[in-house]
Amino acid sequence: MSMLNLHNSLTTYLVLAAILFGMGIYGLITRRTLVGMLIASELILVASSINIMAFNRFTAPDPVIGQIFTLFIMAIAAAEAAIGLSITVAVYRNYKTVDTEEIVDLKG
Amino acid sequence: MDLTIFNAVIAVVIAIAFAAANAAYLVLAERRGAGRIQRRPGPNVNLFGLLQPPADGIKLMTKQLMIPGGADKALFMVAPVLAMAPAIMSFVTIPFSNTIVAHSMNVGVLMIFAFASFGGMAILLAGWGSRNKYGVMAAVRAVSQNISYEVPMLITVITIVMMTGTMNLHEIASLQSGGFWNWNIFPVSMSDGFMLQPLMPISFLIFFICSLAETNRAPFDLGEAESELVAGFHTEYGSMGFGLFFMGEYANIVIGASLITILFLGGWGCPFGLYPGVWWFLLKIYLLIFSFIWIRWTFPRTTIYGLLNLSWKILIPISLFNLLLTAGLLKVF
Amino acid sequence: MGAYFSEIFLGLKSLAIGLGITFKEFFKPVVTVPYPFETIKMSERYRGHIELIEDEDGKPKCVACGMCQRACPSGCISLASKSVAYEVEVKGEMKTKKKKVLTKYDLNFTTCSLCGQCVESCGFGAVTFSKEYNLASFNKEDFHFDLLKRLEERNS
Amino acid sequence: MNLMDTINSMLPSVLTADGLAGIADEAAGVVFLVICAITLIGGIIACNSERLVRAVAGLAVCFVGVAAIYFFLNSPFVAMMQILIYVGAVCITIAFAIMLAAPEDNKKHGPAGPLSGPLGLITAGLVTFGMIGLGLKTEFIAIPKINMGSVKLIGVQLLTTYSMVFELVSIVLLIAIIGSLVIARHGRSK
Amino acid sequence: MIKDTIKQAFLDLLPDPEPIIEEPVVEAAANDTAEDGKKKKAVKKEEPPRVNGVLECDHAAHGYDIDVQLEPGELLAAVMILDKNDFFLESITGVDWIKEKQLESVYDFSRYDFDQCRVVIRTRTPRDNPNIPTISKIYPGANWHERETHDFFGIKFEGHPHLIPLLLPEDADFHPLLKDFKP
Amino acid sequence: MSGPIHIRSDETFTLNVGPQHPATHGVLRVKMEMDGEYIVKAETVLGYIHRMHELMGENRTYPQVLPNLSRLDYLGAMGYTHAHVLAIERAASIEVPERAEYIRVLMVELNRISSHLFWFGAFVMDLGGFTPLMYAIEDREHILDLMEAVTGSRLTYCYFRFGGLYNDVDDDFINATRAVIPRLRKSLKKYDALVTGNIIFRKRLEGIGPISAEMCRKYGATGPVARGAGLDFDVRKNEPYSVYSEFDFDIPVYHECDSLARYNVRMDEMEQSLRIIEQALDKLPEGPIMPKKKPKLIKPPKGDYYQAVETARGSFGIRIVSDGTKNAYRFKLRSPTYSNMSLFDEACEGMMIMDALAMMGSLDLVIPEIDR
Repeated sequence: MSMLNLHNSLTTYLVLAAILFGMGIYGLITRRTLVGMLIASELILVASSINIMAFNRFTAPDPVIGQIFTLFIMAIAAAEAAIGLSITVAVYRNYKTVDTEEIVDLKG
Repeated sequence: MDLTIFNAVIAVVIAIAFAAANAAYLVLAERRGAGRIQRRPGPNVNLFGLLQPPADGIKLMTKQLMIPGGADKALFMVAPVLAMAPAIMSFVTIPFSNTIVAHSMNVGVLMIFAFASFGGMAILLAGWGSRNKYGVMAAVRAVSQNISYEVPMLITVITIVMMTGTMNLHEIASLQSGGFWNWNIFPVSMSDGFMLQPLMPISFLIFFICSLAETNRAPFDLGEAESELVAGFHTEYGSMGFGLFFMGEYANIVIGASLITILFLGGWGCPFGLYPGVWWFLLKIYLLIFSFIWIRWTFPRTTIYGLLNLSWKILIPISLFNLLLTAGLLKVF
Repeated sequence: MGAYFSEIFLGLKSLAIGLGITFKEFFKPVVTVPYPFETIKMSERYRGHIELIEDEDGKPKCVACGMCQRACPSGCISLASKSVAYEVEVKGEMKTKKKKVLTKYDLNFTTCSLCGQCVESCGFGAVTFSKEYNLASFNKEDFHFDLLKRLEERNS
Repeated sequence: MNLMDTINSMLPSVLTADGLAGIADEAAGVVFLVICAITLIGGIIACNSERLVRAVAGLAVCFVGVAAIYFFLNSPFVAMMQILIYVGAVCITIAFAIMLAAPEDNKKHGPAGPLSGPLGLITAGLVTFGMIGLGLKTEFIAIPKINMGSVKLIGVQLLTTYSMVFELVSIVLLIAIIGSLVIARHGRSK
Repeated sequence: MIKDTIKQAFLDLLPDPEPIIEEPVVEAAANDTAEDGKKKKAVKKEEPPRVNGVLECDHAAHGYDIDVQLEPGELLAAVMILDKNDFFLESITGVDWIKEKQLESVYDFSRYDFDQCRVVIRTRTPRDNPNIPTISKIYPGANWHERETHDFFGIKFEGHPHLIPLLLPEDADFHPLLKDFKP
Repeated sequence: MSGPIHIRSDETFTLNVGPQHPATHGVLRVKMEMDGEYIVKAETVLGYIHRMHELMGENRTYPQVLPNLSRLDYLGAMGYTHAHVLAIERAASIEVPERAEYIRVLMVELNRISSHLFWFGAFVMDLGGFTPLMYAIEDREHILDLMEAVTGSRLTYCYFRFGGLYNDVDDDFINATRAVIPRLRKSLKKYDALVTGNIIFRKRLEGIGPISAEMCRKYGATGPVARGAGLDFDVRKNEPYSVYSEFDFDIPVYHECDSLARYNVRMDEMEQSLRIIEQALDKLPEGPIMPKKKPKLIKPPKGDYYQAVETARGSFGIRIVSDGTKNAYRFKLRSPTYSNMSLFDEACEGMMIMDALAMMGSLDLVIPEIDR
């Protein structure tokens, strides 16, 4: 398979999604702020969305289902972002930091 | 649709050229219009001021790009491009006439909104990246304004989509061909059968107000409120960085006017059903742009809370009711 | 609820009135003067910088008494004179008399506040206001006027 | 809508309608590679940048790339929603939160601790390679399509077959709005 | 008439009613009618500094109605009287009496009423140690006026919350309106 | 949008509004402690164009100071020179011919209108509307033409003299002034429709920047600021000077205490000034414009003299402490905007920045006059 025909193969998308997922995991582990972790988790969600869309395109009989599923993921991600960020802001208000380690320290 | 790479490149180049030319000469038109309203001639030296925009462009391009100390250089440089690029991309799906359209998309309306929402990101990055308190305040204002006006705008667009049954801009415009009585703004009829929609003028008004706000035009130009926030999010930008923001702003105005024309005013159709063509489209958008300029030079600026109140307390409830009633009327007729 | 809608309605109406006013102004003639191409004539009493007045011979009327110098609040006038002996016929015989002749009359226009105290204080009507207002320069020295030279230039 | 239309609809970029052959297809491949690169670079900036605002900018770039990938995957509607929701809403919300919660940006927000970097790298690498291996090894069986997956069908199915889920999602969104308001409300009380 | 009320209040306030001797009044009256010839005499004569007390002045001649001179210690009480009677603070300024080695601080008060009454309060301090209590607690508007007076004369207003140069540069240590100021 | 706001001090940042800022109309600096868009604390920093006019007044003879006074407030210069000549006339007991008094009043009122017109334009520009400024400038230009024809200068007049005027007005001026009055009335109606009725404008000013009567008194605010707070105070009426007692005019007073009230006061004041001008033109007596007997050298007798006048911005006072020489011993200028501005620090606490700047505009600041 030539490099230029990659976009017609399912595996390409799966690999891409896997790499994004890995980045998300890496970010989630290494980030020390709540906002940074949230960014990383958005990456993970996007990676799974790509997976779903790829299967939807290449294997599923009804290509509507995958799209609907992705739309739901988006809605949930938006809700998650809103809630996560409001928690972040609330944490910052109370502890004056969003650094996860410092928050743990403050709790004793 | 035979779009080869060559065609595509030409389409993009034409879009950029169109945006740039529009930006340059709309500045001139704005200054002339403002001058006339204020009873002075405006720039009128050298061919009625026609050489003013190239002179401005050369001035902007030859200036040194200053990056303020402590600014986030990468974001500072990227933000103007981010402001300009989506505006140009949006031209791709706008049908100027039955044949002149770079690419007719099934989700054309959505695409324009998607790219418009990208503009908010650019403003935010510009304000934050230049590390200027005025810039940050203006960016926060401009973005909250963009977000809150996207909502009534999208809700209003849904009424159009319900009526026409498509999100393709080309199809929406085609459906209104024939004469002004077929236009979406007028309630009486559509080309495919009789239809009574007395609420469409309200939709038009809401959409018009929202597009003023979305393009950061006065009286909603809080992002660059020069009497409070100096120049808002582009306080620190000089030379071509400023030029790109400027071009992006005017490209957005053209897109806003085009969208209103296509959605409500029959696109390229002649008001009387004769000789449809791109000139009608251009005439309509420039009339709309004139009204933008006219409004800008007439009204004072709103406050940020007045603006948000207008959106959340007036426009969104009314547009929601409008949506419900329109849906009901669609069922009835 | 009624107030809500009436506010919307009245607001829209007031906006429409404003738009009508600016639209009317749009078609009125311009009121400005394209300045460098066209200049306006200043009124008779316009107070520009000062200028010396000549007598019938083309010489300055000024007798170098220095009143203007003393009256000036900003000290922007500096003049110098020398005594010149001249002969005059008094009762049929020639007499030599001394007379102060103006040799220098400089106006430092950078500090002048155009108050007119010098013109008012002059008992001989030797200084007046010019009508000049097109004064702009990149060079500060251009505003140190040598009024005597200007007078000569005017005469020649 | 078939694949060709989809590829056609992928920005003005590149393609002829008779698409899959010749120069046009190669061009699509090039564009795809560019888009993949953009997505991955965006992702790297997002998870690795020291300044959070840059991370958000990277995230936005990554999302735009993902939207373009959705074009290749035959669903322009989802691609547009991706930009509209992720870039237009989520990224901006995160950027707002950064401005609200981390005003001192001289403080770096990079990786925590000396060990967490390698540790995270190892974990992420293991997960990634495992998944890539799984993806490469498995044989996926393609079942013939029964429809084109157009926007109209999405709408119809959303309001018929999946109406329950649709309602639930709207309830979740409502709860999220109320919840975030309640959590973040305390502050400036007027 | 507010004028009489205020005058009476000041007369009550100032502990020593003696200062209302006729001499200053005569001097003021002499000023009113002063002609060119008389003025020379007035200049020649070395007048003693004014004694503390209340003067009623001719508004047409001086522009104010009541002129009070008092000790710095009595200032706050006097200002409180004016505050009670709805006066507003017009300005505060200083005068440098270098011959008498004194700094005078002058307070102008006026009323929004049609019952017009301008009151001048003046108080003198020695030039080498000028200390006057602040009235910015009673009239917050005095804040700037006192800072300005401090700028120009170096009068220290005790208790002033923020006595740093207002009109002069922040690091100014000179007082330009003192008569011995050399730029 | 006002009311008590609980703000934590650790979330604030400092915003420097000025010295170069479009809303400050000059070089004024306000250090604002901000919490988001809200102002927690403000501190005004003055003195960027301080020129020590008071010291100049002590070093120069009385006539020499005269041009300085019009440099205080470049928009309403006439009123300031009026205060000076009145003070010296009071001190040196100079009689002024009646014609001169009338012409003075005429000029001062014309200047008041031109000042208010410019303020109107600049104020609306502060709120983001640029066009009214141009209309206002055009109308103001007609007044400036009138004044130039008489005084010889357009902005910083030096027209009044001790005891009279520099030169007389002629019939052309009187006719031209009569022609300008209906024109201005028409313009005022236009502004009313274009700006005052505008919903955006009203929404921006109603209830914004409240300054109560008590606050005015504590800070010594005068002029339209005080009249917008319901205080019936105008030096022209309360303490009539010159020939103001012979004119029939009203003091516009509004009780709302907000920015709109101050705006309305000034707009109404223009109308009242037009009335005064009409009456002055009708009553203008014939006669000389300078007194017959005037001392050659002005040497006021020893003593204190205070003269207050109502300028376009409020009560302006000059205190002259004379020691009998040709220079003043102490030359104190009490500028109205100085007092009006001093309440800004307190009044803007808890306001949003755009409201605070709207309020700053409604105070009608002229910075050279604050700094002197």
